[in-house]
Amino acid sequence: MTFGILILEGPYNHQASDSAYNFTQAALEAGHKIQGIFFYHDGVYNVAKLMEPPQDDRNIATRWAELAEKHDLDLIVCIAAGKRRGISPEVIIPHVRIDGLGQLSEICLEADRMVTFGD
Amino acid sequence: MASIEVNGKQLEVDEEGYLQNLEDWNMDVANFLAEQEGVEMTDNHWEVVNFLREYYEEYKIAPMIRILTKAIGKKLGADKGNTKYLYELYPGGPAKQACKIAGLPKPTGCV
Amino acid sequence: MARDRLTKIMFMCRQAPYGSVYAYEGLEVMLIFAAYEQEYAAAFVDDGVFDLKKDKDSSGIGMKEFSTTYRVMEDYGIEKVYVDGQSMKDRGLTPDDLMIPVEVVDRDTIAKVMAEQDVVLPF
Amino acid sequence: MLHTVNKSPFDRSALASCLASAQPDDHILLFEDGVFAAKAGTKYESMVKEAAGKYKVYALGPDLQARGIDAIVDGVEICDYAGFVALAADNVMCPWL
Repeated sequence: MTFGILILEGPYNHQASDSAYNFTQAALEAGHKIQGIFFYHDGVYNVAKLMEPPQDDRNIATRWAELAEKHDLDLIVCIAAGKRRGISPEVIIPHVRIDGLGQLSEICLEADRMVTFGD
Repeated sequence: MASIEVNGKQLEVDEEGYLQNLEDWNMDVANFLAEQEGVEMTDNHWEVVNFLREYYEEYKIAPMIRILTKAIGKKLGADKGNTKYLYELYPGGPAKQACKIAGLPKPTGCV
Repeated sequence: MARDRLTKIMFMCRQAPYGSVYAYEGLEVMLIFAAYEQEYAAAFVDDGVFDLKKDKDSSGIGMKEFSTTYRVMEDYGIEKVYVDGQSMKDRGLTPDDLMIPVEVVDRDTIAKVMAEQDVVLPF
Repeated sequence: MLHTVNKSPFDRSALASCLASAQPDDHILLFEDGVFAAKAGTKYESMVKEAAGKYKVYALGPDLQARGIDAIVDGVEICDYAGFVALAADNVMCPWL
Protein backbone atom coordinates (compact mmCIF):
# COMPACT_ATOMS: atom_id res chain seq x y z
CA MET A 1 0.00 0.00 0.00
CA THR A 2 1.23 3.48 -0.84
CA PHE A 3 0.32 6.42 1.39
CA GLY A 4 0.39 10.11 0.63
CA ILE A 5 0.70 12.35 3.68
CA LEU A 6 -0.61 15.91 3.91
CA ILE A 7 0.43 18.09 6.85
CA LEU A 8 -1.53 21.28 7.41
CA GLU A 9 -0.29 22.67 10.73
CA GLY A 10 2.92 24.22 11.94
CA PRO A 11 5.34 22.63 14.41
CA TYR A 12 4.89 22.80 18.20
CA ASN A 13 1.71 24.86 17.92
CA HIS A 14 -0.35 21.79 17.11
CA GLN A 15 0.05 18.03 17.48
CA ALA A 16 -0.61 17.44 13.77
CA SER A 17 3.04 17.27 12.80
CA ASP A 18 3.80 14.81 15.62
CA SER A 19 0.85 12.62 14.70
CA ALA A 20 1.94 12.66 11.06
CA TYR A 21 5.48 11.71 12.04
CA ASN A 22 4.33 8.83 14.24
CA PHE A 23 1.94 7.64 11.56
CA THR A 24 4.63 7.78 8.86
CA GLN A 25 7.05 5.81 11.01
CA ALA A 26 4.43 3.18 11.79
CA ALA A 27 3.49 2.93 8.10
CA LEU A 28 7.11 2.41 7.10
CA GLU A 29 7.56 -0.18 9.85
CA ALA A 30 4.53 -2.04 8.52
CA GLY A 31 6.23 -2.19 5.13
CA HIS A 32 4.08 0.43 3.38
CA LYS A 33 5.46 2.95 0.92
CA ILE A 34 5.19 6.72 1.24
CA GLN A 35 4.48 8.41 -2.07
CA GLY A 36 5.21 11.87 -0.73
CA ILE A 37 4.76 14.14 2.27
CA PHE A 38 3.29 17.51 1.41
CA PHE A 39 3.43 20.53 3.75
CA TYR A 40 0.67 23.10 3.30
CA HIS A 41 -0.92 26.01 5.23
CA ASP A 42 1.31 26.69 8.28
CA GLY A 43 2.63 23.17 7.79
CA VAL A 44 5.36 24.77 5.68
CA TYR A 45 7.10 25.85 8.92
CA ASN A 46 7.78 22.23 9.90
CA VAL A 47 10.93 22.22 7.81
CA ALA A 48 12.38 25.60 8.85
CA LYS A 49 16.01 24.85 9.58
CA LEU A 50 16.57 27.61 12.14
CA MET A 51 14.28 26.09 14.74
CA GLU A 52 16.20 25.36 17.90
CA PRO A 53 14.06 23.85 20.64
CA PRO A 54 15.58 23.15 24.07
CA GLN A 55 17.65 19.95 24.26
CA ASP A 56 14.97 18.05 26.18
CA ASP A 57 12.39 18.48 23.40
CA ARG A 58 12.16 16.96 19.92
CA ASN A 59 13.50 18.93 16.98
CA ILE A 60 10.66 18.60 14.51
CA ALA A 61 12.57 19.77 11.43
CA THR A 62 15.63 17.60 12.10
CA ARG A 63 13.44 14.64 12.82
CA TRP A 64 11.72 14.93 9.42
CA ALA A 65 15.08 15.36 7.65
CA GLU A 66 16.47 12.24 9.33
CA LEU A 67 13.42 10.17 8.49
CA ALA A 68 13.57 11.43 4.90
CA GLU A 69 17.22 10.51 4.57
CA LYS A 70 16.81 7.09 6.11
CA HIS A 71 13.85 6.08 3.96
CA ASP A 72 14.51 8.24 0.90
CA LEU A 73 11.20 10.07 1.37
CA ASP A 74 9.96 12.85 -0.89
CA LEU A 75 9.22 15.87 1.30
CA ILE A 76 7.59 18.79 -0.50
CA VAL A 77 6.82 22.27 0.77
CA CYS A 78 4.12 24.15 -1.10
CA ILE A 79 5.68 27.09 -2.90
CA ALA A 80 2.57 29.29 -2.75
CA ALA A 81 1.96 28.72 0.97
CA GLY A 82 5.71 28.95 1.64
CA LYS A 83 6.25 32.19 -0.23
CA ARG A 84 3.43 33.81 1.66
CA ARG A 85 5.09 32.85 4.95
CA GLY A 86 8.74 33.57 4.20
CA ILE A 87 9.81 30.00 3.49
CA SER A 88 12.46 29.88 0.76
CA PRO A 89 15.13 27.31 -0.23
CA GLU A 90 17.69 29.06 2.00
CA VAL A 91 15.73 28.51 5.20
CA ILE A 92 14.70 24.89 4.93
CA ILE A 93 16.32 21.66 6.06
CA PRO A 94 18.01 19.26 3.61
CA HIS A 95 15.99 16.47 1.95
CA VAL A 96 13.07 18.81 1.33
CA ARG A 97 12.08 20.44 -1.93
CA ILE A 98 9.84 23.40 -2.61
CA ASP A 99 7.35 22.79 -5.36
CA GLY A 100 3.85 23.63 -6.54
CA LEU A 101 0.46 22.43 -5.43
CA GLY A 102 0.43 20.30 -8.55
CA GLN A 103 2.71 17.96 -6.62
CA LEU A 104 -0.04 17.45 -4.04
CA SER A 105 -2.38 16.55 -6.88
CA GLU A 106 0.19 14.06 -8.21
CA ILE A 107 0.47 12.48 -4.77
CA CYS A 108 -3.31 12.15 -4.57
CA LEU A 109 -3.34 10.42 -7.95
CA GLU A 110 -0.34 8.17 -7.37
CA ALA A 111 -0.91 7.09 -3.77
CA ASP A 112 -3.48 4.45 -2.84
CA ARG A 113 -4.52 6.47 0.20
CA MET A 114 -4.23 10.07 1.35
CA VAL A 115 -3.81 10.70 5.05
CA THR A 116 -4.26 14.26 6.29
CA PHE A 117 -3.14 15.82 9.55
CA GLY A 118 -4.09 19.34 10.56
CA ASP A 119 -6.03 21.54 12.91
CA MET B 1 12.77 44.59 -4.49
CA ALA B 2 13.35 45.08 -8.21
CA SER B 3 11.73 47.97 -10.02
CA ILE B 4 11.07 49.29 -13.49
CA GLU B 5 10.84 52.89 -14.64
CA VAL B 6 7.93 53.99 -16.79
CA ASN B 7 7.30 57.67 -17.61
CA GLY B 8 9.77 58.68 -14.91
CA LYS B 9 7.96 56.64 -12.25
CA GLN B 10 9.58 53.79 -10.34
CA LEU B 11 7.29 50.78 -10.11
CA GLU B 12 8.02 47.76 -7.97
CA VAL B 13 8.07 44.34 -9.62
CA ASP B 14 8.69 40.89 -8.16
CA GLU B 15 11.67 38.73 -9.08
CA GLU B 16 9.92 37.46 -12.19
CA GLY B 17 8.90 40.92 -13.32
CA TYR B 18 5.23 40.90 -12.29
CA LEU B 19 3.92 44.24 -11.04
CA GLN B 20 3.92 44.32 -7.25
CA ASN B 21 1.11 46.88 -6.96
CA LEU B 22 -1.68 46.10 -9.33
CA GLU B 23 -2.93 49.69 -9.27
CA ASP B 24 0.34 50.83 -10.91
CA TRP B 25 -0.87 49.41 -14.21
CA ASN B 26 -1.76 51.53 -17.21
CA MET B 27 -1.34 51.14 -20.97
CA ASP B 28 2.16 52.64 -20.95
CA VAL B 29 3.21 50.16 -18.28
CA ALA B 30 1.70 47.36 -20.37
CA ASN B 31 3.67 48.50 -23.42
CA PHE B 32 6.85 48.66 -21.36
CA LEU B 33 6.33 45.15 -19.94
CA ALA B 34 5.47 43.85 -23.42
CA GLU B 35 8.67 45.29 -24.84
CA GLN B 36 10.64 43.60 -22.08
CA GLU B 37 8.98 40.34 -23.06
CA GLY B 38 9.73 40.94 -26.75
CA VAL B 39 6.03 41.19 -27.58
CA GLU B 40 4.76 43.84 -29.95
CA MET B 41 1.26 44.80 -28.91
CA THR B 42 -1.39 44.64 -31.65
CA ASP B 43 -5.17 44.92 -31.33
CA ASN B 44 -5.29 41.15 -30.94
CA HIS B 45 -2.80 41.33 -28.07
CA TRP B 46 -4.81 44.05 -26.36
CA GLU B 47 -7.94 42.00 -26.76
CA VAL B 48 -6.41 39.23 -24.64
CA VAL B 49 -4.94 41.63 -22.07
CA ASN B 50 -8.27 43.39 -21.69
CA PHE B 51 -10.04 40.07 -21.43
CA LEU B 52 -7.71 39.00 -18.61
CA ARG B 53 -8.21 42.25 -16.74
CA GLU B 54 -11.97 41.93 -16.97
CA TYR B 55 -11.79 38.32 -15.84
CA TYR B 56 -9.64 39.34 -12.88
CA GLU B 57 -11.99 42.20 -12.04
CA GLU B 58 -14.87 39.76 -11.90
CA TYR B 59 -13.33 36.67 -10.31
CA LYS B 60 -10.19 38.00 -8.56
CA ILE B 61 -7.94 35.47 -10.22
CA ALA B 62 -6.05 35.14 -13.46
CA PRO B 63 -7.33 31.99 -15.12
CA MET B 64 -5.08 29.09 -16.00
CA ILE B 65 -4.51 28.46 -19.69
CA ARG B 66 -7.18 25.81 -20.21
CA ILE B 67 -9.84 28.03 -18.67
CA LEU B 68 -8.48 31.07 -20.50
CA THR B 69 -8.83 29.42 -23.92
CA LYS B 70 -12.30 28.18 -23.11
CA ALA B 71 -13.47 31.55 -21.83
CA ILE B 72 -11.92 33.47 -24.74
CA GLY B 73 -13.54 31.07 -27.18
CA LYS B 74 -16.88 31.79 -25.59
CA LYS B 75 -16.42 35.56 -25.72
CA LEU B 76 -14.32 36.22 -28.82
CA GLY B 77 -15.07 33.24 -31.03
CA ALA B 78 -13.67 29.77 -31.61
CA ASP B 79 -10.92 31.00 -33.95
CA LYS B 80 -9.41 32.82 -30.97
CA GLY B 81 -10.28 30.36 -28.23
CA ASN B 82 -7.50 27.95 -28.97
CA THR B 83 -4.02 27.43 -27.62
CA LYS B 84 -2.31 27.85 -30.98
CA TYR B 85 -3.71 31.33 -31.55
CA LEU B 86 -2.87 32.44 -28.04
CA TYR B 87 0.67 31.05 -28.18
CA GLU B 88 1.27 32.89 -31.44
CA LEU B 89 0.36 36.12 -29.68
CA TYR B 90 2.24 35.27 -26.49
CA PRO B 91 5.03 32.77 -27.19
CA GLY B 92 6.15 32.91 -23.55
CA GLY B 93 2.87 31.32 -22.49
CA PRO B 94 -0.48 33.06 -22.92
CA ALA B 95 -1.46 32.89 -19.27
CA LYS B 96 1.94 33.75 -17.82
CA GLN B 97 3.14 36.36 -20.29
CA ALA B 98 -0.19 38.01 -20.99
CA CYS B 99 -0.93 38.21 -17.27
CA LYS B 100 2.37 39.97 -16.68
CA ILE B 101 1.61 42.52 -19.39
CA ALA B 102 -1.92 42.91 -18.02
CA GLY B 103 -0.40 43.79 -14.65
CA LEU B 104 -2.01 40.82 -12.91
CA PRO B 105 -0.55 38.32 -10.46
CA LYS B 106 0.83 35.11 -11.87
CA PRO B 107 -2.08 32.87 -12.86
CA THR B 108 -3.14 30.07 -10.56
CA GLY B 109 -1.82 26.89 -12.02
CA CYS B 110 1.62 28.31 -12.75
CA VAL B 111 2.99 27.99 -9.24
CA MET C 1 -1.19 5.84 -11.40
CA ALA C 2 -2.86 4.17 -8.46
CA ARG C 3 -6.12 3.81 -10.40
CA ASP C 4 -6.92 2.86 -13.97
CA ARG C 5 -9.73 5.39 -14.07
CA LEU C 6 -10.18 9.02 -13.04
CA THR C 7 -9.52 9.65 -9.37
CA LYS C 8 -12.52 10.91 -7.39
CA ILE C 9 -11.52 13.77 -5.14
CA MET C 10 -13.80 15.64 -2.77
CA PHE C 11 -12.97 18.97 -1.17
CA MET C 12 -14.66 19.07 2.19
CA CYS C 13 -15.01 22.76 3.09
CA ARG C 14 -15.94 23.20 6.74
CA GLN C 15 -14.14 26.40 7.70
CA ALA C 16 -15.41 29.94 7.38
CA PRO C 17 -13.36 32.51 5.47
CA TYR C 18 -11.09 35.23 6.93
CA GLY C 19 -10.89 33.95 10.53
CA SER C 20 -8.30 31.49 9.29
CA VAL C 21 -6.54 30.77 6.03
CA TYR C 22 -8.03 27.32 5.42
CA ALA C 23 -10.88 28.37 3.15
CA TYR C 24 -8.66 30.61 1.02
CA GLU C 25 -5.81 28.18 0.60
CA GLY C 26 -8.34 25.40 0.13
CA LEU C 27 -9.76 27.29 -2.82
CA GLU C 28 -6.24 27.53 -4.27
CA VAL C 29 -5.92 23.76 -4.01
CA MET C 30 -9.21 23.23 -5.85
CA LEU C 31 -8.20 25.50 -8.72
CA ILE C 32 -4.76 23.93 -9.15
CA PHE C 33 -6.14 20.40 -8.96
CA ALA C 34 -8.52 21.29 -11.78
CA ALA C 35 -5.59 21.20 -14.22
CA TYR C 36 -5.32 17.45 -13.63
CA GLU C 37 -8.83 16.85 -14.95
CA GLN C 38 -10.02 14.22 -12.51
CA GLU C 39 -13.51 13.84 -11.04
CA TYR C 40 -14.03 16.57 -8.48
CA ALA C 41 -16.74 17.37 -5.98
CA ALA C 42 -16.91 20.07 -3.33
CA ALA C 43 -19.04 19.93 -0.21
CA PHE C 44 -19.75 22.95 1.96
CA VAL C 45 -20.63 21.83 5.45
CA ASP C 46 -20.71 23.46 8.92
CA ASP C 47 -19.10 26.94 8.85
CA GLY C 48 -17.96 26.19 5.30
CA VAL C 49 -21.38 27.37 4.11
CA PHE C 50 -20.23 30.92 4.95
CA ASP C 51 -17.62 30.60 2.19
CA LEU C 52 -20.41 30.96 -0.36
CA LYS C 53 -22.24 33.84 1.33
CA LYS C 54 -22.69 36.67 -1.15
CA ASP C 55 -22.08 40.41 -0.61
CA LYS C 56 -18.91 40.02 1.39
CA ASP C 57 -16.61 43.02 1.59
CA SER C 58 -13.22 42.49 3.20
CA SER C 59 -11.90 46.00 2.54
CA GLY C 60 -12.39 47.02 6.17
CA ILE C 61 -10.14 44.25 7.48
CA GLY C 62 -7.43 44.70 4.87
CA MET C 63 -7.59 41.12 3.63
CA LYS C 64 -7.76 39.99 0.02
CA GLU C 65 -11.31 39.45 -1.14
CA PHE C 66 -11.44 35.95 -2.59
CA SER C 67 -14.95 34.66 -2.17
CA THR C 68 -15.98 35.87 -5.60
CA THR C 69 -13.49 33.33 -6.97
CA TYR C 70 -15.75 30.45 -5.88
CA ARG C 71 -17.81 31.40 -8.91
CA VAL C 72 -15.20 29.90 -11.23
CA MET C 73 -15.52 26.43 -9.71
CA GLU C 74 -17.82 25.20 -12.45
CA ASP C 75 -15.55 26.51 -15.24
CA TYR C 76 -12.66 24.77 -13.54
CA GLY C 77 -14.42 21.45 -13.71
CA ILE C 78 -15.65 21.20 -10.14
CA GLU C 79 -19.12 20.50 -11.33
CA LYS C 80 -20.57 18.80 -8.30
CA VAL C 81 -21.02 21.34 -5.54
CA TYR C 82 -23.05 20.22 -2.56
CA VAL C 83 -24.15 22.44 0.29
CA ASP C 84 -25.51 20.99 3.50
CA GLY C 85 -29.05 22.27 4.09
CA GLN C 86 -28.95 21.74 7.83
CA SER C 87 -25.70 23.72 8.19
CA MET C 88 -27.34 26.55 6.26
CA LYS C 89 -30.51 26.42 8.31
CA ASP C 90 -28.55 26.36 11.58
CA ARG C 91 -26.76 29.50 10.47
CA GLY C 92 -29.80 31.38 9.21
CA LEU C 93 -28.88 31.13 5.53
CA THR C 94 -31.11 30.43 2.56
CA PRO C 95 -30.03 29.68 -1.04
CA ASP C 96 -30.71 33.35 -1.84
CA ASP C 97 -27.84 34.30 0.46
CA LEU C 98 -25.33 32.36 -1.62
CA MET C 99 -23.33 33.72 -4.54
CA ILE C 100 -23.76 30.71 -6.80
CA PRO C 101 -26.68 28.40 -7.52
CA VAL C 102 -25.95 25.22 -5.61
CA GLU C 103 -27.50 21.91 -4.85
CA VAL C 104 -28.75 22.08 -1.28
CA VAL C 105 -28.80 18.54 0.05
CA ASP C 106 -28.99 16.71 3.35
CA ARG C 107 -26.06 15.21 5.19
CA ASP C 108 -26.93 11.73 4.12
CA THR C 109 -26.57 12.67 0.47
CA ILE C 110 -23.17 14.20 1.16
CA ALA C 111 -22.19 11.11 3.14
CA LYS C 112 -23.14 8.85 0.24
CA VAL C 113 -21.12 10.94 -2.23
CA MET C 114 -18.24 10.93 0.25
CA ALA C 115 -18.35 7.15 0.41
CA GLU C 116 -17.61 6.99 -3.34
CA GLN C 117 -14.45 9.09 -3.14
CA ASP C 118 -10.82 8.02 -3.46
CA VAL C 119 -9.59 11.12 -1.65
CA VAL C 120 -11.29 13.56 0.72
CA LEU C 121 -9.36 16.74 1.45
CA PRO C 122 -10.51 18.97 4.33
CA PHE C 123 -10.35 22.77 4.22
CA MET D 1 -14.49 4.99 5.28
CA LEU D 2 -12.22 6.00 8.15
CA HIS D 3 -13.33 9.19 9.86
CA THR D 4 -10.67 10.81 12.00
CA VAL D 5 -11.63 13.28 14.72
CA ASN D 6 -8.95 15.27 16.50
CA LYS D 7 -11.10 17.87 18.31
CA SER D 8 -12.38 17.81 21.84
CA PRO D 9 -16.20 17.61 21.74
CA PHE D 10 -16.23 20.25 24.49
CA ASP D 11 -14.66 22.77 22.16
CA ARG D 12 -15.69 22.05 18.59
CA SER D 13 -18.40 20.28 16.64
CA ALA D 14 -16.10 17.98 14.63
CA LEU D 15 -17.35 14.78 16.27
CA ALA D 16 -21.01 15.75 15.95
CA SER D 17 -20.44 16.62 12.32
CA CYS D 18 -18.61 13.35 11.75
CA LEU D 19 -21.45 11.37 13.33
CA ALA D 20 -23.95 13.14 11.11
CA SER D 21 -22.05 11.86 8.07
CA ALA D 22 -20.93 8.39 9.13
CA GLN D 23 -22.52 5.41 7.41
CA PRO D 24 -23.17 2.02 9.05
CA ASP D 25 -19.95 0.03 9.49
CA ASP D 26 -17.73 3.08 8.99
CA HIS D 27 -14.72 3.42 11.26
CA ILE D 28 -14.21 6.43 13.50
CA LEU D 29 -10.82 7.10 15.04
CA LEU D 30 -10.56 9.56 17.92
CA PHE D 31 -7.05 10.94 18.28
CA GLU D 32 -5.20 14.04 19.53
CA ASP D 33 -7.81 16.08 21.47
CA GLY D 34 -10.51 13.90 19.93
CA VAL D 35 -9.78 11.27 22.60
CA PHE D 36 -11.54 13.39 25.24
CA ALA D 37 -14.76 12.11 23.68
CA ALA D 38 -13.69 8.58 24.62
CA LYS D 39 -13.29 9.41 28.33
CA ALA D 40 -15.81 7.66 30.57
CA GLY D 41 -18.17 9.76 32.65
CA THR D 42 -18.40 12.85 30.46
CA LYS D 43 -21.62 14.41 29.21
CA TYR D 44 -20.89 12.92 25.80
CA GLU D 45 -20.63 9.36 27.12
CA SER D 46 -24.06 8.23 25.95
CA MET D 47 -23.55 9.80 22.53
CA VAL D 48 -20.23 8.02 22.09
CA LYS D 49 -21.65 4.77 23.44
CA GLU D 50 -24.46 4.94 20.93
CA ALA D 51 -21.97 5.68 18.15
CA ALA D 52 -19.89 2.68 19.21
CA GLY D 53 -22.99 0.54 18.68
CA LYS D 54 -23.46 1.76 15.12
CA TYR D 55 -19.90 2.21 13.94
CA LYS D 56 -16.50 0.90 14.89
CA VAL D 57 -15.09 3.55 17.21
CA TYR D 58 -11.43 3.61 18.16
CA ALA D 59 -9.29 5.87 20.35
CA LEU D 60 -5.57 6.21 19.84
CA GLY D 61 -3.83 4.69 22.88
CA PRO D 62 -0.78 6.97 22.99
CA ASP D 63 -3.06 10.03 22.90
CA LEU D 64 -5.24 8.68 25.73
CA GLN D 65 -2.15 7.90 27.78
CA ALA D 66 -0.61 11.32 27.16
CA ARG D 67 -3.78 12.94 28.51
CA GLY D 68 -4.13 10.64 31.52
CA ILE D 69 -7.36 9.04 30.34
CA ASP D 70 -7.55 5.50 31.65
CA ALA D 71 -11.28 4.80 31.85
CA ILE D 72 -12.96 4.92 28.47
CA VAL D 73 -16.48 4.59 27.17
CA ASP D 74 -17.71 0.99 26.72
CA GLY D 75 -17.49 -0.21 23.17
CA VAL D 76 -14.63 2.06 22.20
CA GLU D 77 -11.59 0.12 21.12
CA ILE D 78 -8.06 1.29 21.83
CA CYS D 79 -5.61 1.16 18.95
CA ASP D 80 -1.98 2.11 18.51
CA TYR D 81 -0.26 3.77 15.55
CA ALA D 82 0.13 0.41 13.82
CA GLY D 83 -3.63 -0.01 14.16
CA PHE D 84 -4.17 3.50 12.80
CA VAL D 85 -2.03 2.61 9.78
CA ALA D 86 -4.00 -0.59 9.22
CA LEU D 87 -7.29 1.34 9.37
CA ALA D 88 -5.98 3.93 6.93
CA ALA D 89 -4.78 1.20 4.58
CA ASP D 90 -8.21 -0.45 4.53
CA ASN D 91 -10.33 2.70 4.25
CA VAL D 92 -10.45 6.05 2.50
CA MET D 93 -9.86 8.71 5.14
CA CYS D 94 -12.17 11.59 5.85
CA PRO D 95 -10.53 13.94 8.34
CA TRP D 96 -12.86 16.08 10.47
CA LEU D 97 -10.44 18.86 11.29
